[in-house]
Amino acid sequence: MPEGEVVFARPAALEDTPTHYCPGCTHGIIHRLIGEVIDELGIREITVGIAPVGCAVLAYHYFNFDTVEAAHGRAPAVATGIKRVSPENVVFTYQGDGDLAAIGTAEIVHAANRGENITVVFVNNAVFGMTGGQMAPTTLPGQVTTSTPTGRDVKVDGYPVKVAEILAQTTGAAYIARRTVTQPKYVRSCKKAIKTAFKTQLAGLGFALVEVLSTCSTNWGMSPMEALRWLDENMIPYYPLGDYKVIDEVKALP
Amino acid sequence: MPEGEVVFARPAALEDTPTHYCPGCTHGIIHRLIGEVIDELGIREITVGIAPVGCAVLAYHYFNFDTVEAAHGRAPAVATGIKRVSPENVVFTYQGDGDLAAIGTAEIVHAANRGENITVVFVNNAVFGMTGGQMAPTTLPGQVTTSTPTGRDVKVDGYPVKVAEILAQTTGAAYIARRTVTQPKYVRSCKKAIKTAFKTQLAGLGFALVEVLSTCSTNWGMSPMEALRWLDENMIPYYPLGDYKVIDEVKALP
Amino acid sequence: MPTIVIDEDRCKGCQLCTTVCPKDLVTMAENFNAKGYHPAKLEDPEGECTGCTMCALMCPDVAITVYR
Amino acid sequence: MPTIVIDEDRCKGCQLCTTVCPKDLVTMAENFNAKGYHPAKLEDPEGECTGCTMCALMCPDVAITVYR
Amino acid sequence: MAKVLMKGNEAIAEAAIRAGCDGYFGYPITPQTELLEYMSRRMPELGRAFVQGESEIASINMVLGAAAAGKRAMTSSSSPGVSLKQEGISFLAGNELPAVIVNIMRGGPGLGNVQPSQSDYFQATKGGGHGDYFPIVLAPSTVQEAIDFTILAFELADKYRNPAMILGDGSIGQIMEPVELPEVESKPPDKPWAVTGCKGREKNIIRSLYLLAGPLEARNVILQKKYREIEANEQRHAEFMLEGAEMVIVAYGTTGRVAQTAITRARDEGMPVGLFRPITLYPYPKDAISSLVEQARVFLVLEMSAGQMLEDVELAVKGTVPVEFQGWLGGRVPTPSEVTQTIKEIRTKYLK
Amino acid sequence: MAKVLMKGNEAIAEAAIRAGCDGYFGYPITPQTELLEYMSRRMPELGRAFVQGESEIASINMVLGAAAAGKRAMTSSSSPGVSLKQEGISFLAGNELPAVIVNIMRGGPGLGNVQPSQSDYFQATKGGGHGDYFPIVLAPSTVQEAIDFTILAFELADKYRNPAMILGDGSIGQIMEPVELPEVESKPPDKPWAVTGCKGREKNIIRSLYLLAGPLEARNVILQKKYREIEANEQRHAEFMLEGAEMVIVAYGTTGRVAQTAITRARDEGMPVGLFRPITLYPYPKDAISSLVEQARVFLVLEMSAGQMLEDVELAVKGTVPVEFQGWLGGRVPTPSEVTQTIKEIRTKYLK
Amino acid sequence: MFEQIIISGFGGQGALFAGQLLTYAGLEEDREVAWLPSYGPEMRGGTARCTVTVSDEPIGSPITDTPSAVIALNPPSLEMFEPRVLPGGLLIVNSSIAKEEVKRKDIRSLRIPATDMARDEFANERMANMILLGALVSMTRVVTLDSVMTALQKNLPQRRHHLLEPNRIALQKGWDIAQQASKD
Amino acid sequence: MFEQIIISGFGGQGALFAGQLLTYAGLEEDREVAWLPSYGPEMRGGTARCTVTVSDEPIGSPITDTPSAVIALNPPSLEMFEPRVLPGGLLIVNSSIAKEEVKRKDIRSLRIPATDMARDEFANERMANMILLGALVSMTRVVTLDSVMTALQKNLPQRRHHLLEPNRIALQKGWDIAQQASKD
Ligand SMILES: Cc1ncc(C[n+]2csc(CCOP(=O)(O)OP(=O)(O)O)c2C)c(N)n1
Ligand SMILES: Cc1ncc(C[n+]2csc(CCOP(=O)(O)OP(=O)(O)O)c2C)c(N)n1
Ligand code: SF4
Ligand code: SF4
Ligand code: SF4
Ligand code: SF4
Ligand code: SF4
Ligand code: SF4
Ligand SMILES: [Mg+2]
Ligand SMILES: [Mg+2]
Repeated sequence: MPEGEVVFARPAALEDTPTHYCPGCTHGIIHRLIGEVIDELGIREITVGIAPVGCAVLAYHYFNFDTVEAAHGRAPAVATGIKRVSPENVVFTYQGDGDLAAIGTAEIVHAANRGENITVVFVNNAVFGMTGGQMAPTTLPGQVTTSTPTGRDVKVDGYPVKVAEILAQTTGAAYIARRTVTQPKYVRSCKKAIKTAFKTQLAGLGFALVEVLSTCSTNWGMSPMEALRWLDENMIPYYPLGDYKVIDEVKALP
Repeated sequence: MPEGEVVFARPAALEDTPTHYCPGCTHGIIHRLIGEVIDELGIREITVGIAPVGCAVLAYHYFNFDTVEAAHGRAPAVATGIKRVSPENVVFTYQGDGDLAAIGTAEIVHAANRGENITVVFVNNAVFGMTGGQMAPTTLPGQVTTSTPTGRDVKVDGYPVKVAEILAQTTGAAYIARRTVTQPKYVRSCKKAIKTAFKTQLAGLGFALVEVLSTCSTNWGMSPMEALRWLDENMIPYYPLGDYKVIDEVKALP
Repeated sequence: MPTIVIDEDRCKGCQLCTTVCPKDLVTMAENFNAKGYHPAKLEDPEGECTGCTMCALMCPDVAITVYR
Repeated sequence: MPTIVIDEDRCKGCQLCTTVCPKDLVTMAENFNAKGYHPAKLEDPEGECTGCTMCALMCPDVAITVYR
Repeated sequence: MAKVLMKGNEAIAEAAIRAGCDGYFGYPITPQTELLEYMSRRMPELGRAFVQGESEIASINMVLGAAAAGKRAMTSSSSPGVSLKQEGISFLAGNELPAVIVNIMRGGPGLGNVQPSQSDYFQATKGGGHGDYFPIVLAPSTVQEAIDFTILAFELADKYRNPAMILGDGSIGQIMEPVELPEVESKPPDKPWAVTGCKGREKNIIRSLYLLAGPLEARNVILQKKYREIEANEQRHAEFMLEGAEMVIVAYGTTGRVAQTAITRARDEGMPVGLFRPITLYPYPKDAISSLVEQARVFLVLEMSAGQMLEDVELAVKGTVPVEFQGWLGGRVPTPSEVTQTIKEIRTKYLK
Repeated sequence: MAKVLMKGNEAIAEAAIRAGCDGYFGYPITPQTELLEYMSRRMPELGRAFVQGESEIASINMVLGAAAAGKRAMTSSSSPGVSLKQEGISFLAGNELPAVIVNIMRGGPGLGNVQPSQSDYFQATKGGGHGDYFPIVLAPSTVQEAIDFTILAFELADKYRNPAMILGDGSIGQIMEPVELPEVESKPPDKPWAVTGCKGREKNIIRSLYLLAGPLEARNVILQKKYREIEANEQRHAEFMLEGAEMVIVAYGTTGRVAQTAITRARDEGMPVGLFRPITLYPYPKDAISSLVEQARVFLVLEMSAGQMLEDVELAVKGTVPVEFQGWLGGRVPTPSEVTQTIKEIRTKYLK
Repeated sequence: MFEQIIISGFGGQGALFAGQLLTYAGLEEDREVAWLPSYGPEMRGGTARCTVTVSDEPIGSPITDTPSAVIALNPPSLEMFEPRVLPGGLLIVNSSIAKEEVKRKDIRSLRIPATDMARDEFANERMANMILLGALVSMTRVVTLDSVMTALQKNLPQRRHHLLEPNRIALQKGWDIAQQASKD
Repeated sequence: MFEQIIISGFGGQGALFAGQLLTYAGLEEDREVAWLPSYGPEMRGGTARCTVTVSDEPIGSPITDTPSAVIALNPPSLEMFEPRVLPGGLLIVNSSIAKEEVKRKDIRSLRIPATDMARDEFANERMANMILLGALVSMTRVVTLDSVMTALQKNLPQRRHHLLEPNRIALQKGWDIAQQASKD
């Protein structure tokens, strides 16, 4: 082992278990950021995570704290149930774009609208990863997927859903932001946003969501490096990074 | 029978059947407007209506054209199924706020987002009328209902959902407007909006929705006249009347 | 001469037609109709009705026919 | 002296760590690891690594530990 | 204690509160809505959780969350709404989470009507959701039983870590009857498996996913063992005038009480007829029915359905004695006279 | 015609297309997704409707719309997704709308896994939704049957104005086998009840709401009459080596084909065993089973479940002959050797 | 005894309260009782209705198609329930609003202009239900008037206690009218 | 005959295609065949795997826990399937990547550095699957090499026909190596 101080290592909130994710899948980075934030806030022992149905379905193997697996799309309802009977716990959901923006549309809209005091990490990779790369609500116009073999035709298949923009319209939302993890600077900014989203809950300020643009090199049919670039060049223009709603109390958070 | 020309009478698209609605329920006015618009556009024989689950569940008795009754909240999906296999038909849904904005959230958001070429008449009376006056997603802050006995507490029960505003965010929507029918001038304007919404479909321009603020004197615990006034004074400020999205092609409609 | 006809048995006595008449010609009858409601009635001895349709526009039960 | 340690058997050979190193110290090895991937490796004969954590930030598999 | 008049729906709500229900999550639907309305008033007063979910699906998944957190949780609905909860109920069973679900049945299929019905028996007892599981199902026939069984449902759910269902018909929900409200002693057991934050222990995971066939098989073996245990321990039924009965009427819920009136009249006329009224629909009280085969010369199954529980009776009777059936469809509640009429016909056919 | 290799899921899709499916509406779920993917490619090419719904619930209700419009419509999913469709299926049945639903079953309950399973039998055949209704249920055991039964499902659905279901397991969906693709002759019947615009006729209404008990009862009487007719006309099964079989194995789908291998081996060893393979699970081929009671000294039911079809066999056999059961849980597919082993044990127990 | 009584009118006419009062009165007499309101879509159009069962044996179905007695507070109720009353049963009609004559001859009936009387004598149209209930109790003897009075005392919400006396008088009034009519 | 063969590797190594080819070859010979891919979460981590059944009787279960032969294209596949091969069965390992020795003594096994050979001899690592398949066919005789060649001809997509010849050579190469090994 080298000398010197360890300045970067696995956070305690993350198990030392290899993930089942494909090489280069940025789900892994996002998991790590959550782990780091939970460590830094010292809330590992009071946190309850909700794993989605999607590639992150096994997240409970990787997170080192209590976890519940929700049915596809229902994580916000499960989180609501927990938080309402156990407000002393920190409750967050981790959801993909199929999970959150297709089948789970009603649940996320109403959790936001109720101002449910939970945190949502929303991983937008523009496809249904787990089931093999079908069109997601967030698939880009023209994007080829296994269920849009000639590319998403917005006139027939609908338009990519802008989750952050729509949820920012709900009165109950306290903090809504969009980030990505394709470059170190983005990773840092994403972590900060996730931290703010957890702090929002800790301060009892209501619903917080961070949409994270993520890659799926396997289903995009690219190398992991190409996938990063494709995301930067194609997804960010359509899904601009930034803060979509930050209520004053969140701005004032230390 | 008096002499002179009949300048106002039951439209042919409306059956000569007494409705089951409570005295003064503005569902009746909205039904009539739809009938008038369908008559004026001459589309009675190609129209298929979708009745919701809600007080308007029996709408198929009153409309004089083909109708399907949908499960609670699913009218937009049923309409999608019909329109996709029979694009030559004019397809519209008639839905209450419980139906459309609670259980049917996912269906309406995605129908709008797909730019489904259908018309939606959305009757917002700020309660679940049919089941006896429980809180709807659109219930106003502080409003007493049978499931918010001390008034809707936005911190616990969530905020009133602004459907027109949220759906206007979807790219697929062509025409989104909010109207009411509490005064003759509003009735006229509402009819115009409904007509525009049908014309939008006839021109193949995509999803059109008119939100109509409506009364429920029975469940609001008021006389019909008081209900009209309560709506004007309380609902309109929260749900401003107006056009929320009108794409250029709709503006250009004759 | 413009006037309106109220289908008394269709009327549910909701009064929505009454306040909108610019000439104040529509009021509620004392009697009950077959359904047990006090129906609306036109009182227009002077023939003031202009057939403006205001009252009919507000009727949820399409109980009013307007002639002009 | 700042450096990094790559857990070779944890590495999935995705290359995400390679392009972000300001000193270009991380490359892919020729050999296969136990999983059958070419793992990433640090080539830092001059001790240029600043421990800036850029590489580690990008690693989806937390295969990189940084020392400073 | 003095009796008070209470509506079935409200009585169930009050009973749940007394059983220590920590969270109620529901969505309005006739003829069940008063239960939700009662909860909306009382739960916040007691500092407990009440949420009117955006749908039945959201509600059952909120229940799942609250149950996972180790709390006593409940939802209620009626037929179409309960169909929507089937995925969630399967998840509760797969996750081994205790929770109480109330179905105040109405006429079906489809939108049907809001009149009393018993046509969700199959759905409730055979598992309307996917996979091999059974909710415990209790069928009250009076408002008093609705109270008692609601409390029992919470206890059994906790005991077996399994969802439990109150299966009532619209009449049970809407009727107002004199009842006594008990003080409840039972405390929920410790729930070391609950997700409450991992302070001072290993992390807990609540899940039903087992990727490989082997582990999921193992999991199912555990579940099946539990179901055999429930079947061995928890069969419950009530009897009425069974002594010397050569004709055994099998009926539950409101149909059971209608039958009771008819049987009283029939006995007055000297007909040897009695009532077997299942209380648990799962586990079905098949052992008791099987043993009645000695005495009964004919079984008559009565249901407000086209014949669903009928199959369970036939499975228990195994062809040894004829099983006759009369059903009422579409939300129609039988009258005692109709039942009396049938009793006479069956007697003519078999007991002469 | 030359045989081609086709995957079960894709074969069902192609068969539906040949049967004149006008609209497909679905949502991805393993192990069924290739069906949707195939449709996403082919339907638009043919100018027909393909929509990837936002959920299983939206999809089944889109099917309801397309069926109401008089078109042949279809959806497909797997266990948890099919649980979500139960309300919609009840509505289809209540509305008397023809449509085809495919369930490629996976391990349950809850999220379970994506391995082949048969544990949604109860849900499919007894009505997982609310109210008294039955979908017609067909169980293919090979890819060829998946093709043939899909076509049949469209025809039966139209004939009876009732939803029809293909109930396959993950293995049927995923396996690639040689098949022949038939040209389909059948045309959908006239549908004067469909909502197509009321030009030149009275308006049509598609609904399942009948507010009063009387009319809903009348409606249900019609439905029940139809179900009796289906039960009389449409029971289907296949037989294998039943001649002289004293042990009758009852198994469907993939379990049926595994049993077939085992039976061939057992017969080689001189054991008098044969296979009764139900093709329609509703209507259950109970008449044929009942008549086997003459010949069989024991029945052996095999399922990839804890014992669901078992009840239908017991109901048909009525206690006259012993009924044994072996089940595989959690997505485990039996091997022929396991079945052979069981055959031997049962023989020792009953046929010596 | 096994009586099933339907009380039906518009919302606001007090049909449900009258029914509950009858139910509580039955409870006072230690009988088996059940009260079942109309619910669901039936309620649209401003209808309010309930079925009260009072019996000596445990109550089977609390629902009936053939009530032994009916109070029809408005025209639709008269129209709906006249044909359904058990032969030999009782039909009491609020003739202020429901103007049609009772056509059936195989039942007992009584028409009382209860809304008019309530307006004239109590300056409160809402007292009509009590007048009609008093008459029903008199003509059926399903419970004693005393039990109804006791039930009223116990169950009238505190904030309505100023109405106790008028209610009592109205009940008595109905009773007397029915007594009188039976003598005619 | 009843053979169940698993071919397993990373995505991109051509496990699924090799399996399909074997299946088509079986079809050429009019045998009962079935091909079952791995699917679902199994596929994450870049795994690709299929089970091929070739049989003389109708195929019962197309799934197996105990294959009669396995081609392991990468280390995880070797680790997963070595214990599962039927006693007396066959295990073929791509030793370029999967470096571990085969430990079992009750099965036949063959290690071929197929990725290296493919890179060196065809300048195309993706040819490794064909080498290994050739060896498998040689050692099991589940189908003839001719049938595989015919199936290749018929089923290689048009746009890949330039790869027909190299594929053939690779298959032959594998066959030869196995022949040689069996002589050793
Ligand atoms: C009710 C139900 N429907 C469908 C599925 C199948 N399914 C599993 S994951 C998934 C989509 C996953 O996509 P996403 O949420 O975007 O997550 P990702 O895998 O891309 O991270 C689907 C449709 C399921 N398990 N349950
Ligand atoms: C699945 C399902 N859930 C609930 C219900 C009960 N239900 C009927 S109408 C209704 C709400 C109606 O409210 P809204 O849509 O606002 O219509 P309104 O009656 O106010 O016009 C509900 C919850 C149902 N029929 N089906
Ligand atoms: S399929 Fe896509 S989202 Fe899933 S693990 Fe692989 S790269 Fe990540
Ligand atoms: S309950 Fe309300 S919405 Fe329904 S008919 Fe009456 S007034 Fe109209
Ligand atoms: S038509 Fe106009 S003027 Fe005539 S009665 Fe009506 S509102 Fe009055
Ligand atoms: S608006 Fe119509 S229903 Fe209302 S009082 Fe006037 S005429 Fe009668
Ligand atoms: S820590 Fe920084 S300098 Fe060192 S190897 Fe990593 S990226 Fe390069
Ligand atoms: S980012 Fe991590 S997993 Fe990827 S190559 Fe570098 S060390 Fe390996
Ligand atoms: Mg995704
Ligand atoms: Mg409403």
